[in-house]
Amino acid sequence: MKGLMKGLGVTFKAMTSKKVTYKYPDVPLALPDRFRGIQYFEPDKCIVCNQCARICPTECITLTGKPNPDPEKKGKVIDTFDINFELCILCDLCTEVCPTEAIVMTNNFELASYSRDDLFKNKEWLYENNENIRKENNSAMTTRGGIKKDV
Amino acid sequence: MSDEQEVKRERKIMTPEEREAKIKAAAEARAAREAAKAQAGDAEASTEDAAAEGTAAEAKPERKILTDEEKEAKVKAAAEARAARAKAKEEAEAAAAEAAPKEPSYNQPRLDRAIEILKTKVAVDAVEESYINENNSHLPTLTIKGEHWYTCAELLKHDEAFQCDYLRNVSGADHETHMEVVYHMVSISTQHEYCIHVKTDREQPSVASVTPIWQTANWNEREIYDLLGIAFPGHPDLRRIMMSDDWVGHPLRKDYVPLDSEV
Amino acid sequence: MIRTEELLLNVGPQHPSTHGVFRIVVKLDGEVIKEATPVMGYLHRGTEKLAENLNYTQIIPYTDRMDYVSAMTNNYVLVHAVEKMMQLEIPERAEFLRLIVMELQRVASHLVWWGTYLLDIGAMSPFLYAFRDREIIIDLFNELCGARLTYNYMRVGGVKWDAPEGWIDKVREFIPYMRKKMEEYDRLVSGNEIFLTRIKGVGTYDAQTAIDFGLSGANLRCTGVNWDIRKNEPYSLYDRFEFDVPLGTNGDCYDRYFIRMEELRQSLRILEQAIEQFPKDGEIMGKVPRVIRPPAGEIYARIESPRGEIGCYIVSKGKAEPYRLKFRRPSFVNLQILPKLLVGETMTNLITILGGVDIVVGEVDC
Amino acid sequence: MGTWLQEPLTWTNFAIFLAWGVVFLFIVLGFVTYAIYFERKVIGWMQLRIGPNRVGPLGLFQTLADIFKLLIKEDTIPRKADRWLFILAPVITYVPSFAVLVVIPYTDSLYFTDLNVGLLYYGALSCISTIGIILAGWASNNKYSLLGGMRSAAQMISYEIPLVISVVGVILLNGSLSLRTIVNGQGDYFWQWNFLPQIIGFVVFIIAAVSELNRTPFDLPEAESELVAGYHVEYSGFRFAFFMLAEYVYVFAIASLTTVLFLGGWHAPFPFLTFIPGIIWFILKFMFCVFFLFWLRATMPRIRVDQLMSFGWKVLLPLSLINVFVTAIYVELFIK
Repeated sequence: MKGLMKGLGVTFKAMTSKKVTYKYPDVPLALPDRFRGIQYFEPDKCIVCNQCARICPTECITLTGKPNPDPEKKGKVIDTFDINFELCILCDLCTEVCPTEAIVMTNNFELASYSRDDLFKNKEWLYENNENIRKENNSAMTTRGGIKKDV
Repeated sequence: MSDEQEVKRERKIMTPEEREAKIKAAAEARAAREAAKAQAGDAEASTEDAAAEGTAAEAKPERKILTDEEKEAKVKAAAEARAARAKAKEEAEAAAAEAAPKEPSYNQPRLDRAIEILKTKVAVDAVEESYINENNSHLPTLTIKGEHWYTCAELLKHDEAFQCDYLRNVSGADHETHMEVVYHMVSISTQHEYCIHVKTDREQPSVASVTPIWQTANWNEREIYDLLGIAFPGHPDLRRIMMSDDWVGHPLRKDYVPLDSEV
Repeated sequence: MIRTEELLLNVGPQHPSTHGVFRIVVKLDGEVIKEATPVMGYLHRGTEKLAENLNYTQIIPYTDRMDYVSAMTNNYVLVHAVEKMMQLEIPERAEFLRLIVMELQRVASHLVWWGTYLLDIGAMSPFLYAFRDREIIIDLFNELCGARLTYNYMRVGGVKWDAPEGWIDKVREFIPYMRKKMEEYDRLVSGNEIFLTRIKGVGTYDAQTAIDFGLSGANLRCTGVNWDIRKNEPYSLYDRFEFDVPLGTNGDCYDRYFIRMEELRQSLRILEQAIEQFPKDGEIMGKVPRVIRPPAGEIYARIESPRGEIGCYIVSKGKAEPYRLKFRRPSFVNLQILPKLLVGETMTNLITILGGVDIVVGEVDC
Repeated sequence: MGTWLQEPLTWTNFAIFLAWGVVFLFIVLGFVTYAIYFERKVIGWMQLRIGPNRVGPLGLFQTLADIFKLLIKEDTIPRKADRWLFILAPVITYVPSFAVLVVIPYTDSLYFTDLNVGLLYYGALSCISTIGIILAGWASNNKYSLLGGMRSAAQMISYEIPLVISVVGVILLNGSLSLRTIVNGQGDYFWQWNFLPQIIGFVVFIIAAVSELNRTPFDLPEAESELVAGYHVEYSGFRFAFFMLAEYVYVFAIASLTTVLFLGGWHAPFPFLTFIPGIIWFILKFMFCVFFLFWLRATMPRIRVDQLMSFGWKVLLPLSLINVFVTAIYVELFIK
C-alpha cells in the first residue's frame, strides 16, 4: 500500500512540473550544428571524383561528369548528380570522403511527400537546399592520408 | 593463473626491443615508399601538381585526357611505385622477423594438451589441424574431423580439462572449397576459451548437431541451415528460421543468385 | 459432455507488446500456455549477406540498424573486431570517447527497456518519464555525431567526431540529474506492490539452464553467474574503472528488473570516473591505412552490450570486404529460452517474461 | 419532481418526462465528452505532456472531433461474426449504464426517482452490462475478444459481490436502501459522513468499483498490452463509441454513487458552509472521485488475472463480510 501511495505522489507532483513536449510543427526544432540532414551540393566545387558514390553503403548516389567547358581548365565538371532519398540513410559517409566539400550536410530533414518520385533529388534541388548548412565539416577523417580539407 | 594474468594484459603488446625493431622497419619502409613516390611524381610532374597520393591518384584519371605516352609513363611509374612499396614491405617484415624470433604463444601448452586429450580419448585422427589465433587474444583454434565432432563436443563440455559449458557462438562459412561451422566456447569457471572448426564438403554439407549438448546451438544451427544449407543431423527441429519456409536456396552461399536483381 | 479445446493464438507479428514484428504462436488451454513457438524473420534484412559486398567503413551504418536501441555498442563491436585483427593502436582520447558513449548508450537502452517493460505491464507514465530522460542522452549524441538513433560514430582506428565544446560538461551534469531521477523511478515503480507481485517468481530458471542456453547480460546474471565481459575480458578501458556487477539469486523477472536498475547506476558510476579521467587533448583517430584491409584470418570479438554478449565473427581473406561476417546477437540467443519459460504460464505472464528478456527485434532478425 | 411521478400519466406529463430524459441524456453526453477531454489532459500533465491542444481553443473540441470521426467511420462487421449478437452487444452494454442513473439524487430536490430499493436497483442493472461485454467478446469471433470477454465475466462476478456487500454496512446504519434517505442520514460535519465510520466498507467499495469500471489497474478485459483491445477488438465506428460511452457513463454513475453513499452527497463539510448550494458540493465531491480514477490510471500497472481473482475472493470478500458483521454488532449494541 505504501508503494502505491508513493507512486501516486510522484504522478501528482508531475502535474505541475515542466512539460517536455516540443511544439514541433509550430516552432522549428533547434538542432545542433552537426545534425545530419539532407545534403547540400555545390556543383562548382565538385571534381567528379566519384568517391561519394563509391562509399555510399546504399548506392543511392548517381553522378556523371562531362569535360570542362572552359578549354583552359583541366578535369571534369559535374553533369548530373542525383540522390535517391528512398534509399539514403543520411549516414554522412559521402560528406566524409568528399575532398572538396562539394557535398555537405544541412540541418533540414523534412522530406515527407505524397509521391515516391519526389524523393529523387537532382543537382539543382540539392543546390537550392542551401539553408542551415553544417559549418563544422572537418571530422577525424581529415587526418587520414591524402585528403586535404582546407581547399 | 599465469594464463589469466596474461589474458588481462592483452592490450599491452610489445616489448621495447620489439617496438624499436618495428619502428626501424617502418621507417625504412617509409623511406622506400617516399622514394618510389618521388619517382612516380617525376613521371607525371608535367601534368599534375601531385597534391595527393593515393585517393587522388586513383580518382584522377577521369579528370583529363592523357596522351598515350603520358599514360604509358604513368602506368610504368605506378607499377614501379607498387613494386617499391611491396619490396619495402617485405623488407620491413623480414627485419621485424629477424629482430624478434617468434615466441610460442602462452596458450600453446593449453592447445597441445587439448590435442593430446582429444587424441587419446576420441581418436588419433580427431584433430585435423590446430593453431593459435594470436590476433584474437591467442585463441586456441582446432579443426576437428566431422565424424568425431559429436564425441569431441561431449568431451569439451564434460571433461575436467575443458569444462566448456558456455557456447558463445556458432557461425557457418562457405569457403567455396568446403563448408565450415565454427564454434566459440568458453568455460565459465576457468575462463578458458576454444575455437573449434568443423569442415564439411560442399555438395552434401552435414555436421552433427550439438543441440543436445548445448541448447545455445539450437537456433544458431537453424540459422546456419537456413542461410548456408548445412544440415545438422540430430537437431530436434531443423527448419528455416529467418527466411520463409518456401524459400529456395541458401542466401549466404557464395554461389547464391538473388532472385530479385535489384537487391 | 463438456469438452475443452486448445486455442491456437498468434501473438504478433503486430502486437503492442512484441516490440516490433515478432510472432509467438501459443497453444492456450484457457489462459494457460501449453506450447509456445516463436516465429521470427519478419525484420531479416540480410545484414550479413550485404556486408560481404561492402567495405568495413560501409558496414558501420548497417550495424546501427541491428540493435537500434543501442547502436553505439554495435558500432564498437565491429570496429573492435577489425582493430584487433589489424593490431591497431587507438588514441586514448578516442577510446575514452567511445567508452563514454557506450555507457551513455547503456543508460539510454536500459531506460527504453524500463519504460516499455512498464508499458507492457500496464503502467503508462513510466514510459514517458524514461523517454524524457533518454531524450537528454539522445540530444547529447545528436550534438556529438549529428544523429539521434543511428549514429555511425565509430571508425576503425578511432571515432569520427571529437567532443564539441562543453559536451563533456553536459555529460557531467547529466550524471547527478539521472541519479535524482532514478530515485523518482524507484518511488514510482520499484516499490509498487502490484508491480512487484507481477514480476516476483515469474519466468524462473537456474544458473545451469542459463549457461546451457547461452544467455548473457542481465538474463544470465539474474541467476547469480558472475559474468560480465567488461570485467571478465576487459576491452576498451573498462579495466581502469571501478564498478560492480549486480547479481541476482532467483533468476526471475524480479531479479532481472533490479539488476538492470542497478546496472544503470553502475553505468553512471563508470561515466563519472571516465569524465574525470578524460584526457584534455589528443588525437581521436589512430594511424590507419587508407583502405582497411585486415590480414587474412579470422576473429571473434565480443563486448557487453546492454542486452548481453554481442559478438562479431569475421573471416577475412585480406580484402577490403569481409569474406564472412557474422554477428552474435544477444537478443537472438537470449530469446531461445522463451519457449521453455512460457510453458504453464498465463497469457499475462507471456508479456511479462518476453519483456523481461529484453529483446530488440532488429537484432533478433538482423 | 417526485410529485409528477404520483400523478396519472397524461400526454403532458409524458412530454415532460421525455423532455427531462432528453435533457439529462445531453448532460450525460456532455459529461462524457469532457470527462474524456479531462482524462487526457490530466494524464497528459502527469506524464509531462500537455495533452490534446490542437482542435479548438486548448483542444476543447478534441473529443467532439473524435466523436464525429467515429460517426462517419465505416461500420464493419466481420464476416464470420455472429451478426445479431454483434449488433446487440453495444446496446446491451449501454442501456443499463444509462438506466442506473435514475436513482441517483443530486440534491435534496433534484432527483428522478426515489426508489425504496435504489441501491439494489443499481447493483442489479449494472450487472447486465457485463452480459453485453461477454456477448461482444463471443460474437466478434476473435480469440483476443473471447479472452477479454471471459476475463470480464470472471472479474465482474467476483467483484460485484464485494461491491454489494461493502455497502451493506451503510444500509445497516441508515436502515434504508433509498439513496436519498442514505444521504440525509449522514451528518452535517464531514466526519459524520459514512466514509469514516465505514472505512473498511469504503476502501472495499472503491477497489471493487474501479474493478467494475474496468479501469486501470483492473482493465484486464481490454488489457491493451496483452489482448490488444480485449472484447472490442473488432468494433469500429459508432459501435465502438457505444462501449466507450458506456464506460464513461459508468464513471459518472460510480462517482455519483460514491459521493452519495460515503461522501455525504450534497452536504457541506461544515454547517457554516451551507450557504453554498448543495449541488456545488455534490459536483465538487463528484469531480474529486472522477479525478481520482484518472489519477489511478496514470500511476498503476495492471494486475494479473489470477492475482485479481484471489484478491477479490480472498481479501475483499472476507473484508466486506467482516465489515457487515462489525457494523451489525455496533448497530445492535449502540443504536437500537
